[in-house]
Amino acid sequence: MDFSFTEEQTLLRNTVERFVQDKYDFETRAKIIKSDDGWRKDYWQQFAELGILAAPFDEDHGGLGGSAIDIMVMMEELGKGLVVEPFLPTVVLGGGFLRHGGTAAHKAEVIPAVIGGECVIAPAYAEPRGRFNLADLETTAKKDGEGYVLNGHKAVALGGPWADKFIITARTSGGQRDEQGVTVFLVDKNTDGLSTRDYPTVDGYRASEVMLDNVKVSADAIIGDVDNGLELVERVMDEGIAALCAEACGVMKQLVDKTIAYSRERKQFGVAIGSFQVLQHRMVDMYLNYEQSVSMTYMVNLKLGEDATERKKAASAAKVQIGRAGKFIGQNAVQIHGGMGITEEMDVGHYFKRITMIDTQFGNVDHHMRRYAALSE
Amino acid sequence: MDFSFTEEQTLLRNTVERFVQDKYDFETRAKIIKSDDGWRKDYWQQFAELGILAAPFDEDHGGLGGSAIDIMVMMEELGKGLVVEPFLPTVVLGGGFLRHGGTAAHKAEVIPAVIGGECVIAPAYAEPRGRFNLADLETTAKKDGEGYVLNGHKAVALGGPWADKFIITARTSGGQRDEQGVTVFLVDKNTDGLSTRDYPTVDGYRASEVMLDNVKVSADAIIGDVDNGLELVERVMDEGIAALCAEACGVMKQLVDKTIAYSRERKQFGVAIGSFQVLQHRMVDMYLNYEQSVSMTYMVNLKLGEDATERKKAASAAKVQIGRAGKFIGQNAVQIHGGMGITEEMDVGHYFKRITMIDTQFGNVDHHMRRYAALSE
Amino acid sequence: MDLNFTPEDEAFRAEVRAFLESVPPHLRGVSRRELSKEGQLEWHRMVFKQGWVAPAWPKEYGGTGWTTTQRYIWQEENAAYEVPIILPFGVTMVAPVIYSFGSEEQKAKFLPRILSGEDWWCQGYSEPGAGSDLASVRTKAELTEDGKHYIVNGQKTWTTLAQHADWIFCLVRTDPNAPKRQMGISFILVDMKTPGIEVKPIITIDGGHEVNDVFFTDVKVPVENRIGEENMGWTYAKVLLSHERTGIAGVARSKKGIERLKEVAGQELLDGVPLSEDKGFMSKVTELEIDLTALEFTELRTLAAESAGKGPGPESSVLKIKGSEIQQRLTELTLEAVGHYGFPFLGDEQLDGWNESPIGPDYAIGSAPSYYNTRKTTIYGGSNEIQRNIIAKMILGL
Amino acid sequence: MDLNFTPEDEAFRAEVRAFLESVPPHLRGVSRRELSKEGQLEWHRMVFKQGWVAPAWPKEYGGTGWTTTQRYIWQEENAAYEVPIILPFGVTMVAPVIYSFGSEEQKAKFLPRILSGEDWWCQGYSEPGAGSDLASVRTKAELTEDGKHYIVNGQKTWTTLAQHADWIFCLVRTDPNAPKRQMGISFILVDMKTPGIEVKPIITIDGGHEVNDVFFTDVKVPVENRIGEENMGWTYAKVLLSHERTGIAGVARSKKGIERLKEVAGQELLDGVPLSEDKGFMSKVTELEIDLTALEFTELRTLAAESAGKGPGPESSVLKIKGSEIQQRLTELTLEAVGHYGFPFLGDEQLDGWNESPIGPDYAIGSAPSYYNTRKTTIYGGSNEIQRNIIAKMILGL
Repeated sequence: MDFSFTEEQTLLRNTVERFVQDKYDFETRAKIIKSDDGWRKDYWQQFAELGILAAPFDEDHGGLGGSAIDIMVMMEELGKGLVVEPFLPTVVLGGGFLRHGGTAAHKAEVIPAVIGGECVIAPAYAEPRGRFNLADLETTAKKDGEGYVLNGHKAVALGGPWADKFIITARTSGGQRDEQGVTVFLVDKNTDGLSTRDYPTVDGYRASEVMLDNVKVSADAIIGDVDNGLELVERVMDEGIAALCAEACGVMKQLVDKTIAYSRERKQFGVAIGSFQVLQHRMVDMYLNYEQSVSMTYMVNLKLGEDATERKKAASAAKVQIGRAGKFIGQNAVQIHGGMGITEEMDVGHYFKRITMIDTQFGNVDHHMRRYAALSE
Repeated sequence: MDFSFTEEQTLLRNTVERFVQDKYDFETRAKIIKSDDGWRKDYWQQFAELGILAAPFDEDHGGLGGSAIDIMVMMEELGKGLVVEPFLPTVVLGGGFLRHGGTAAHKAEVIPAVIGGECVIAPAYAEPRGRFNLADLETTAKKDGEGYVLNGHKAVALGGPWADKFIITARTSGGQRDEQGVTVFLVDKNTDGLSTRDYPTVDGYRASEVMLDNVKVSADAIIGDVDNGLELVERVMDEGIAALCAEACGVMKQLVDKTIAYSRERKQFGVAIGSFQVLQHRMVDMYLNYEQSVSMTYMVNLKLGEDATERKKAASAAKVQIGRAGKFIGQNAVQIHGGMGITEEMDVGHYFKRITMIDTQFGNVDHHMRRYAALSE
Repeated sequence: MDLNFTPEDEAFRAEVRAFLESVPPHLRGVSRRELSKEGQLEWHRMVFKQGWVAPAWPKEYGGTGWTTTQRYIWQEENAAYEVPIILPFGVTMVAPVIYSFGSEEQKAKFLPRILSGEDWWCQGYSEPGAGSDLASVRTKAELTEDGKHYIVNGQKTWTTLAQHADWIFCLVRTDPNAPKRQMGISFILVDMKTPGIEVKPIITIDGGHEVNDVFFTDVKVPVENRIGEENMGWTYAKVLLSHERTGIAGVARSKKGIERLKEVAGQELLDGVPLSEDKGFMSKVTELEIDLTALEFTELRTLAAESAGKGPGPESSVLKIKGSEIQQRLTELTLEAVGHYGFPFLGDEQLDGWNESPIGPDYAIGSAPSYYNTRKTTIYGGSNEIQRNIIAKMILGL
Repeated sequence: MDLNFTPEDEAFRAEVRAFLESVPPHLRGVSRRELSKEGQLEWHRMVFKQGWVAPAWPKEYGGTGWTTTQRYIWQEENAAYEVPIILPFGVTMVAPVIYSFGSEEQKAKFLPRILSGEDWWCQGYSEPGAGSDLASVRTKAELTEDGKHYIVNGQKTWTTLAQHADWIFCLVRTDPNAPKRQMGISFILVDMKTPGIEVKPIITIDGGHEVNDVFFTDVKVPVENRIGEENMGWTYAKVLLSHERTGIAGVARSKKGIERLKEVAGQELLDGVPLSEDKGFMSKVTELEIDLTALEFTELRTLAAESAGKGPGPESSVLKIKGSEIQQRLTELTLEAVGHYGFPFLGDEQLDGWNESPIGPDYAIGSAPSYYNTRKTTIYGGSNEIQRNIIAKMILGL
């Protein structure tokens, strides 16, 4: 057992940390999320130059061959800055699909484009009536000669407006919620019949509804095996959860630190509010929740390589911890900031908005409690 | 709407309150629960003389014709004294069965005996494998000529060691958990084939396991209708819940008051611990929990006369409130008392022990959450 | 003790319902954020015409003289019909101060216009950096040499709907040298059209504009607009703070909220089955419903004590704490219910002039902003921590 | 960063298991309350013979020199085999004070007897009315005129298993005029057979006798039994208080406890179906299990930091708080699981010489007393409120 970071990991952390400090202060971010585009494409290019986008990929494809722990340290720092550029959808999820299920051609063509910052990927796995069940698909992909025809409506694809390609889950066979019959497709955004409705999200990101109206794709678009895609989806989503937990740790760290700092400065009834024992103990509980979340984030990232049941249990347990801790920390950070906590002008409210939505992303506490319990039976 | 007490109710309250103050101080109770008998039969006789045992019965049978509110005020005061004498099993439950389901003969013979303090009744409705489901009965009553033969094992009949008569629920037809087929019997303790194992309970009462080995009873023993007893049992148990909630309010009132008083006296680091804001807010939350419990106790007692669904929902909602509040108040009363809270010598631990077991009695929070939800569908 | 309504009560309920049936659809089922100034005023005037704007006022000033039960029925039916609320700033906040401590001229001038809705009031209590510590008033009011006016300088903040207001009531410091902070404060009424007043919006994290900063620069206020004696303002303000418990807990509205939540849960699907059939989610709803039932009876007990002649007191803190916690939980569970469609944020575009179909189901719109917005309920009106301090001191004697 | 065990670790685990397999059944699966003095000593001597009594001690005094991972494995396997614990009073409480601050004579005299189990130690810290305020020591120790002895007078309380003890370590006040309460305290070791010592049982609400009052009346203690310098006892005591984090969280035991709880839930029936299939109940178990997993990794992180050379510090408060809360929740859920059979109370009769069959199922016996007893875990060793004060001050800098 070893809980220390390698030199390379510390270096990666510092790179991202410095970028956030230098180029992603609160005012800059406020401008970014209000801009028409909603992101800074030039920053994305800088990510590419800094090698951030290359971290998890094999050296064969131009990557750095990094581990889950490398992703973890970067996500934590991105979380601290509430960075909206689509590292999680593109590199972690998109990259995960390509790495675990992509054909040689995908790997040779798409991975270098991702690493170079020339290809943004948005996975579109959710559906309007599917909630958090990854197999609950109304979207269909019907065999059509050598290719497939996709029809359906994918919901809330984060990063969608900036995407060059979507990863789309669709049903190629079986009943609506069958485990068997799920297939994963990599589809260019400009494919005929694919349209999006783009919108901002409550936590400062952009997302899309993706409408598929007789979208024709060739068999080359398939990632992984036909009909057997669910395990791939679950694996990549668990990797996404592990990364999201790290982002959440970054967000929570800021909420805890900023609240402590605020409570030391802010005076009421003539004394700093941080001197009130009730608030002190509340902040201690915030800190405990944060520490327990860091522990679970290490845990899930260390267990991503274990067998599927262990990995799924680890991911669900970590997501439950993060969901509960995030709620407690977010709510109390706002409460202790008082009125200032709910103004758009102050940063703490934005961390609160993000930590709130992290609970929904990839399935909320209830969903993962159920998943964990089912896996324990 | 009216939330005031009648003069008679105030009088009843004062009677019980004075009895507890004068004759049921902590040392006296400690002796009672350690004694061989585990209760004071002479006190029971005094209850009879004070008219306490007569409260809910019709004037025709020598009662006072009191309402649920009358029982409520008395139970609250009995709770404040942690009185172990079997008012709830005998007068509320036993009395309830007799009043709502007894034959003319039961009413004419048994009710006056109860009122006179000559007859203690212990309802034996629970079973070892039935948990809180009142219809889940393995005990059988088989038709045998004009009478019935009872076989089975009834669990944890509170007040059993002191009982002259048991009220026993048994299955006369149907499957093990069918609603139909439950019949209620009033059985003398000294009936052939009935034996008990008596024991103390963790909260200072006495209870019995009741073994029925070919116990022959006549048809006169039946309370209510053959096979249709479940509604009667549910009604009486809901009345029991309403009374138990009032007892719980008495117990919680003591826990809250004693904790506040202790926190004012007890010094640590040179100041009264009641001056620490964290403990102040904890005690405020204890108080809020208590007030909400009083509200629910009024609610359920006022709704006992409504139709069955409303009554059941009221009883379950109140029991949930009391269970949750009791846990919070009990745990924190002990915590704030520190080491003193867990010594047998100090009263607060005994209130804690009782409030803990009140959650189990008549079904715990989970059970009543489920019952409430099922009734709301 | 009983829960029965008298035949008179039932007749009253029928009368209330008849009135509420006449409320036009565009005023029903809309949140305060969605309601325009005009809509708010239209509703106020309807209730005024009916004579029911101010149930708690003494009859001589336009109160209804209702019993506690009648007030309870009015609240309950209002929530059931999902009509707007009557804004509290005039009717329940400043009016009791005016009729309790104001001069005859002030009563005659202001009370009828509050009743009729002619004047829209806002509250000038909070100041930047003061939070729940209201006695730390720094906005200054200095008498002119002729003694006829105050010159007011300073800043108020968190002023709800100041952008629509005709008048603001303010705590101002008239004696900076008073030995205690609570002394030397006066209570004044200020016409929002007076030169030197500037209102600046504060945008909250739900994206809404409900609260404002209000700046005072050499604002000239006639001395006649002071309530009661100079430097005694804190005494009057305190009365206001514990006034009017009815409705503070929001029980009737939260009941309706739970109904709505159940409807949402009935439409969301979990593995193809309505979320309302999921025991895990519904047990949280049940828990909330039971909490709310307890609060309802706590409120009824409080109202009963009040109508038995016990004045408003620290019990209102109990209602405030539990009521706000329940409101927060309600929006939290609603956000949880809508799943992924908590994400889309369309600001005000979906409210006005948005011609396309919404993103996701109708009921999901604004669920995250509502949750964000409801955080304020445990902060404003004296944070819940302050309320617990009050209970510890005033009720528990700690 | 990885979770791998080295081949050496796996070999060590095999060795530990081989040893634990040899533990006789009467020592396994028994709670401390059920374990007799003889049983406790039998276990201690077994571990001593193996050389594993004191993993945390420096090797020169008899420590094992284990790595952090080995200590983790030892804890984990101990819990899995449900063997008793090594009582902490000698090995983890007084011994570090002796080897850190004691004289060579003291080390030579006491440490081997602690290791071998020849001396049973108890702790004389708490005093009546002091609670977690340990510096408020009132037990007096006055030097005799010849300077060879202290005469000790006073009372200690909550002294665990003092009824079996051979020695007690005490904080006593040697300078009543010291300017600060923490000064003027000395740390002394007292032979329990000295005349003037009286041990009186305290019965707790679970009906058990585990703690005691210890009275000192003119108890004569040789000056050689003082640790370090006179009046410096508080310094030594503080070190003891934050020492030895391994196991403070009780992770391995709580894991076993959750297994047991699941077994109970598998046997209890709800409407004829095992309680372990009830989603409502099991979601509480799942929640607890997830909490415990988080705590396990927090402990591992703390141990890793410790073995990287960071000394024991306020992080132990984190482990204490979460560990005790989880232990309480465990007994709470167990009591909930057993339903009606939480009621029967048979005191010690069911433990010794009770010949009849128990009331209710075996696993239900003592479930309420365990719940009652576990309340102490958030009170003793510095209440959880004190731990939160420590974190607020030492970690958060508030």
